[in-house]
Amino acid sequence: MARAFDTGVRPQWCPGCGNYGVLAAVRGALAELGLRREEVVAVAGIGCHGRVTEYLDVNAFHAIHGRAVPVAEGVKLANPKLTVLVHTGDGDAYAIGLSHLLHAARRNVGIKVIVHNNMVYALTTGQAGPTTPRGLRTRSTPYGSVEEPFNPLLLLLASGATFVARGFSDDVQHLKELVKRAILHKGFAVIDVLQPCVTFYDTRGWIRERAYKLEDAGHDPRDFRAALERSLEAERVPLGVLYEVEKPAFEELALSPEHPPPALRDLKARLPLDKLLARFE
Amino acid sequence: MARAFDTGVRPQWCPGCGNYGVLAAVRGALAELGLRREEVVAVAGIGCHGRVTEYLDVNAFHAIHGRAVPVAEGVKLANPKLTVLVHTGDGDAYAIGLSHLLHAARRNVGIKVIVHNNMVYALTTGQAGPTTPRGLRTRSTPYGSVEEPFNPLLLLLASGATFVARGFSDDVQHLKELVKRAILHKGFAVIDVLQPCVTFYDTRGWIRERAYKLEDAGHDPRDFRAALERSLEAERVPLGVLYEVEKPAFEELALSPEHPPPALRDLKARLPLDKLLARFE
Amino acid sequence: MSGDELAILVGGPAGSGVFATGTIAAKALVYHGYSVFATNEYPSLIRGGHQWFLVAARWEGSAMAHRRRLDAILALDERTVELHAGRLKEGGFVVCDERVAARSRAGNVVALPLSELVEELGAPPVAVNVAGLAALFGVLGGNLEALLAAIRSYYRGREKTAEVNARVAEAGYREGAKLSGRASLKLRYAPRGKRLLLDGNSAVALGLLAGGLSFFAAYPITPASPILHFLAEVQREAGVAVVQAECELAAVNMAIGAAFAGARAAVATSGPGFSLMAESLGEAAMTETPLVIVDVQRAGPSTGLPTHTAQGDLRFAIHASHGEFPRVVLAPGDPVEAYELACEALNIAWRYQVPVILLSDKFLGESYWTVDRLPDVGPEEGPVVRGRAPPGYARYRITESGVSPMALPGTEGARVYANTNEHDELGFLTTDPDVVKAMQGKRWRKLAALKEEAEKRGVKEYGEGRVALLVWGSTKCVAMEALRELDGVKLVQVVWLEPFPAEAVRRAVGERRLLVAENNARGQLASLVREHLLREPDAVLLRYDGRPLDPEELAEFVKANAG
Amino acid sequence: MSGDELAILVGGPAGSGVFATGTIAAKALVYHGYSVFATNEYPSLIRGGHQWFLVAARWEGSAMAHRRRLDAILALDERTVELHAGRLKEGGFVVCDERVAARSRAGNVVALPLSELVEELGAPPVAVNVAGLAALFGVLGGNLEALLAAIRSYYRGREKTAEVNARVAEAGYREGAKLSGRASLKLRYAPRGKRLLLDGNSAVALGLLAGGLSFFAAYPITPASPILHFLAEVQREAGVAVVQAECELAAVNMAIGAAFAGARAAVATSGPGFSLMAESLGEAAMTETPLVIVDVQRAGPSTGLPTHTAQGDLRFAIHASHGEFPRVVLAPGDPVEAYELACEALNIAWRYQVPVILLSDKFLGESYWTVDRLPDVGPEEGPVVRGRAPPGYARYRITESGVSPMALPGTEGARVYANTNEHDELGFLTTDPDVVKAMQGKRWRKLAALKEEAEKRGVKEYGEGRVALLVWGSTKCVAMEALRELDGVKLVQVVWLEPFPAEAVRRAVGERRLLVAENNARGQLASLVREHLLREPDAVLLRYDGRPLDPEELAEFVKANAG
Ligand SMILES: Cc1ncc(C[n+]2csc(CCOP(=O)(O)OP(=O)(O)O)c2C)c(N)n1
Ligand SMILES: Cc1ncc(C[n+]2csc(CCOP(=O)(O)OP(=O)(O)O)c2C)c(N)n1
Ligand code: SF4
Ligand code: SF4
Ligand SMILES: [Mg+2]
Ligand SMILES: [Mg+2]
Repeated sequence: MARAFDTGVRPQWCPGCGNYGVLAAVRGALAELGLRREEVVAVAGIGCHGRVTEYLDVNAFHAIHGRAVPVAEGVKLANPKLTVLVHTGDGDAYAIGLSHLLHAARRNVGIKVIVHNNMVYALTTGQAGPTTPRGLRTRSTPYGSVEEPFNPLLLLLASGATFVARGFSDDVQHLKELVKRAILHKGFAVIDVLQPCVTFYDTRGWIRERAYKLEDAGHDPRDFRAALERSLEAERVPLGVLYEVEKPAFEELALSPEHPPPALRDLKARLPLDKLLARFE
Repeated sequence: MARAFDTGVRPQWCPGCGNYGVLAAVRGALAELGLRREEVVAVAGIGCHGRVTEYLDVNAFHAIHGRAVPVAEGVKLANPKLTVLVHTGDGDAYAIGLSHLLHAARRNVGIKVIVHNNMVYALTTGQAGPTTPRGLRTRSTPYGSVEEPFNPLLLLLASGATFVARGFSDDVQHLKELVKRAILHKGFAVIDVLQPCVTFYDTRGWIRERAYKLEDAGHDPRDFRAALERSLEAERVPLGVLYEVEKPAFEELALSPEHPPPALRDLKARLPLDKLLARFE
Repeated sequence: MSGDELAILVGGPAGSGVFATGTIAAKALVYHGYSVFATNEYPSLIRGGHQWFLVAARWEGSAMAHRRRLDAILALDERTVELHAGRLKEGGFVVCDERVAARSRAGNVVALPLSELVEELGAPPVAVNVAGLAALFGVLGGNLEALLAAIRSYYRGREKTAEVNARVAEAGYREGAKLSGRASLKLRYAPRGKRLLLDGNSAVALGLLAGGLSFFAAYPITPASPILHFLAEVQREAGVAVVQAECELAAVNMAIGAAFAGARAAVATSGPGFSLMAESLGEAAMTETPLVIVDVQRAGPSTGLPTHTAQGDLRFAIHASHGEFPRVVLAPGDPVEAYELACEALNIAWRYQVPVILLSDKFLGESYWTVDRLPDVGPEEGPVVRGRAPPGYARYRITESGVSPMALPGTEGARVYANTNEHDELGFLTTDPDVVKAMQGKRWRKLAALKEEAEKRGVKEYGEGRVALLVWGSTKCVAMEALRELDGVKLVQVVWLEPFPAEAVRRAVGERRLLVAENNARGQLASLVREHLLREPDAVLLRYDGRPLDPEELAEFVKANAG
Repeated sequence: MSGDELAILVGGPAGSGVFATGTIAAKALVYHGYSVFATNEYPSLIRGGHQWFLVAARWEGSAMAHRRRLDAILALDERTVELHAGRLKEGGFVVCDERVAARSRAGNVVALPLSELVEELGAPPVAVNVAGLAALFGVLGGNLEALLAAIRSYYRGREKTAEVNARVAEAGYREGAKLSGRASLKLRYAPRGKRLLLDGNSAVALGLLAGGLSFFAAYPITPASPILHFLAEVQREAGVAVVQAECELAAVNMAIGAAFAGARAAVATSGPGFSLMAESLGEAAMTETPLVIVDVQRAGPSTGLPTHTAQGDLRFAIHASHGEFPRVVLAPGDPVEAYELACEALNIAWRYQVPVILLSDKFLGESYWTVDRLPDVGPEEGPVVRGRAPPGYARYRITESGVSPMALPGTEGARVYANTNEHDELGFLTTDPDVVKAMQGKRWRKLAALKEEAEKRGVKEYGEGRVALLVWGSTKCVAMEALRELDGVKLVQVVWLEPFPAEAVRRAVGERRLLVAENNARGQLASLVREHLLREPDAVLLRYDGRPLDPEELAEFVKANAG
């Protein structure tokens, strides 16, 4: 597994960065699911997280900031056979790209979104973001942030997402299992991964002290209200699948079953032009 | 009250349109609060709802589609003395402008957002939108919509909004009271107004059958979990204030108290340039 | 004037069926054997506000655009009489219900008991419009069967409505026929077989389908929404995935993702949506993902006049997005070109892996022309790799043409890596100045080939004369119509706007006086002439009040500036 | 060469303090009495990847840009030696730690026990950089006090760090001084009083403040974020509201709302963010809301090279947004102009109620220049109505100048109604063609006055000669530096790019040969020359690999094309 899904490019994250753990977990998950690199597409946003596409040896699209989700939706709708991962950050997904994320969740498009949530804008050298806690001093908030952060789990649950989980980059094994479950889930899945940025906002200790596993706590991920409760916990940090429900995926509903998916259409197939033109006669 | 806040322009909505009720409620609320047109700004999005600025006699900014909320945030931050209303639609607020709405809620900027939620894109002649129920046939969904709609109340509660209410354009008196409460609330307030579009999706009967008042049901708007519960009701339609909590408004926290607000600064006040330049010496 | 040429206007408030009536009139005239042009104007309102639909028909040759003068008006309210009666020719007349007539003061009004008649037949009050239209056809001595066929065609799938309206039409026609002496012209009738009455938006949609469109994403916007509506309607027959996105940023990024995965993808929007797509245009270009963006221009700036026409986005289309990259901007001038170029746009996008912008406008998109036959065009796949990739496959292989074979995700042996960061041949991020230059060079080499295509096919010439009239987009139709009144004028239409076919334009114009006419305020084509031909046009006619140029004003302009 | 001119490079991996060391070196040289220019290059990575900082100093005259050849290198790793040692002049040398030296093969290396020394002093290992810099100053015979002052200035507010570094510097300096024989030049020392070392980004921020900035919104983006950081830092002293928005669309719309309410508002971004603002640019224009957008250009297209420089957004800035409206595009060429024009941008925006785009770039924004004094500029309010409005006040009153007095919400007697729909004088929506034309006319009339200003102040001329070298933006500095090696060249800088001062450029260039140099691939200024002067430049030098032009290559280009 060590060398699986490795492009051979040496990762250039800071030593200790949580992104290493996320990368390892995803590689492990893909390997354990027996996926081949050809059948996987990773779409990444812009940020330290986005570098994943340089290292993870699957097909990849390094998109512009905030638009990884709609790009991934397009990929999935064009060819539903592909496993489509999104690597995005708290800035990428919860600030500039928030609307896309929530709409994809609502539609239940079968993409798997991994949010590298380091609670800070890292690549741009450390500004506050939508999950930065109140009071944190950053380059854009030298007097301490005065904004209330989002509760991304609650927001995602509220959006209609059919699979909502939280991972921690420190616990690679656990995160790997979450990624596997997300991939196996039909429809939209999102994992908010606590991914400490050791350079701009090191939350490792804080999280380690408070983290616990939902599996160990007897949480039933089919229970939406229980999931809401877990997402509201302030003192402890639940890890695991908060919520999972099976519903038809958007690609099943939106694509016509009589035709091959858009990416696999035969261009030589004749268009029924006469029929289409009848209405203009 | 009848002629208060009237520009004199005759509204051009379809006969029976819910927008008439919203307009009447807002006029009534402003009048009963004793506000003068000069101290109020209405910012509107693009849609049938957006026409409000033609009829409501207060200062107004008819913005581009989806951006009424940030424009309003700018107005409020520049001059917190102004009462700032946003008139937006389900497409304007929950589709193209969703991210702005939720971020404004999170920040608790003291703007009052009135969503004319007719569950359809009306001005563009009837397409499905983010609150259109599954199965509805529209010009963009001739085979019936296959998307799950948002639950906007749940989403707004999840965003951190400090005041979340629902109104119904049919019940002008009740809506008027909600608008008054929203204006009196410190910080961000949002009212999702059920505003039937009689031309493209007439929901009047459906809502009338199911609506009830939260005030009559013993609901405690200070109870966040109770608010979540109410937002999840599927069979009945709660009207009233779901949730209200007092927190400092963003404009109180973000603006420096030693200076007049941005819009009221005296341009002749001298900039401490020497002090600012010291760091470059 | 014996029925060889005519212009009819239907007017009334939004919601009174002006659009339906006008379309039926247009169809009926096609069935008579006329060449028909039809256009309309409506406010950005669902109810209220004045709305009109104009049908111009010609027995010989093609009806290409509207005319100022009218032969007949069907007035569904007094406002229509007020606003348009002044445009009637000698002998022209207004048809309307008695109640409308009672409140109007115009002369030459044919007042008929239309609402009474509708009531008697038990039809809904709105059917007054069809009653009036039928009466108008009666006065003009038209063919009732052709009119009924048009009604049935318009209400296809709604048989009940069709029959009610047919009954109303028969009654209305009888009423009108009693007064046929009033008309100074008589409709001709000699059907010419199957012909289409096609609007520019449908033509674009059909052209995209002909080009192999398999994925379409859009966000509703006037006047581009009809493309979405049409494609949504035919999605099953045509096998195209149609997604309504949450905004234009989502729509275009979905299309980019779909194209990356191998779908022939396009989006359609109007100015405000196109503005929102600016960043993603560069994303498509940098990742070399084939993409077609249709911009059905409307009058700006900003929200502007959402239901009115303009050609104001040309320079923006050429320069949109930060940084620099090759792109193609095409502008069809009529529905046949719209069909052809929409198909071609997809082919170019896939042949060169560049974004292609198709500039239409409200006037082209929502007007109708008689079309005998659509050209025989179809999809070319371009350099796509499926199945198994050659060893050492690199998505951004540096090639002489600048185009690199494009493997689709799923291709055995290929890691397809698209990157908006500057990248090397494999797609990996780079900042190495030599690699950057090589990649820029690779991308720019496509422009050379594109320029050649533009020079070859980017300019069309019509007629001959001492004066050259240069136009682009839908102004072509207005110019064709104006040309009937002009001698010694050569019409030159620029179809490829970027890369600009400077040599072809120079050749076409030669030493002639150069006149330019555009539907915008700054003279954007004129500015391209300056930039690329280093020549100042001799005169420029601009119109920017949301209305298309009139053939009449264009003819006057040409006459006044023929030198 | 006796210390009149020198160029030093500090290089190392990201995270090793290259930026700090370089800035200290630059400051120290200013304190010596030199005119200094400093610039840097870094990858879009927080750790890893090579990074360098170059300081060029000149005793007489001004250091305006980088030079290819170096006098000394401070190498914090082997990579630095590998990449840059080839650029050393005869007698130039590399200073580095013994461990680095042991792994390098370059000649002329001054290997010192820097890390040992740092360890002995109990300083953190990263302090090797300051030790090395001090050693370098020692070798060059610099003034230790000046160096220590620079260290203390850099670490102001962090006194502990400052003291540790000062101690390290003293020790390093002593080590270096022992080897002062190695250097073929000796630093001069004669302090010239208080001078600033100013980067373009700070200059823009200060200029905005000087222009009365009271509201600033931004979304972080390289290389524009420093403007946000600086304004956030000084928000309380300067009394400016600073908001980090959720994206650029939000930022620009907040600024528009704030300006509508009466705040002097601006946003700053780079290409990708500017692309996202395209639609809102038209919103500001249509509502006639004063707005300043700063675009600190970086190398595109798309994500491109986020930490590298380019002048690739010029045409985009001129044409961004659908539809047409007057706007102003200004491009400063150095920090003094950046300060002046940022202030002026706000004044123009408020004088004419138009959007103003200020085009900076990574090279200007993140390089440093010695500045003696900032020009005395300040805010002008423009036609703003406060307190009480005159009777019959109309926000969009049609005036001769096209500018209408702007009442702020809250003004007694005024209903201020801004509308992105086309509107009448009161702001109410209209589609009436006459009103539309009148409003377009009103807006365009502003352009006439703006054009006059552009012609008067939009072009700067330096030197005299048979050849004209035309540049815009930061290329000016490179050209000034190149000019030292050239005779008979007149430098012409276009500062106002839109409206384009065609007559002023024509006059400045006259009959001279016309050479154009730009930091982009398509020659965008050259295309403006074609469009507005109907003249083909005689030669164009373009660079588009993410690096600024070198003075040397520019000088060669001019010599080769002087004709
Ligand atoms: C349109 C646009 N705006 C801004 C940027 C600059 N930018 C790059 S990464 C980033 C934020 C990254 O934050 P996050 O998504 O949390 O990623 P992280 O670096 O923390 O992994 C920003 C603002 C950009 N590339 N594009
Ligand atoms: C950027 C942009 N995209 C699309 C449009 C077209 N448009 C105008 S109104 C509207 C939707 C309106 O829906 P909603 O907000 O629900 O308003 P309603 O008409 O129902 O009140 C759209 C898509 C636009 N004006 N701008
Ligand atoms: S800056 Fe933070 S997120 Fe980025 S690589 Fe370093 S530790 Fe990781
Ligand atoms: S279309 Fe619907 S929302 Fe618009 S005015 Fe008519 S009823 Fe109201
Ligand atoms: Mg982050
Ligand atoms: Mg709606």
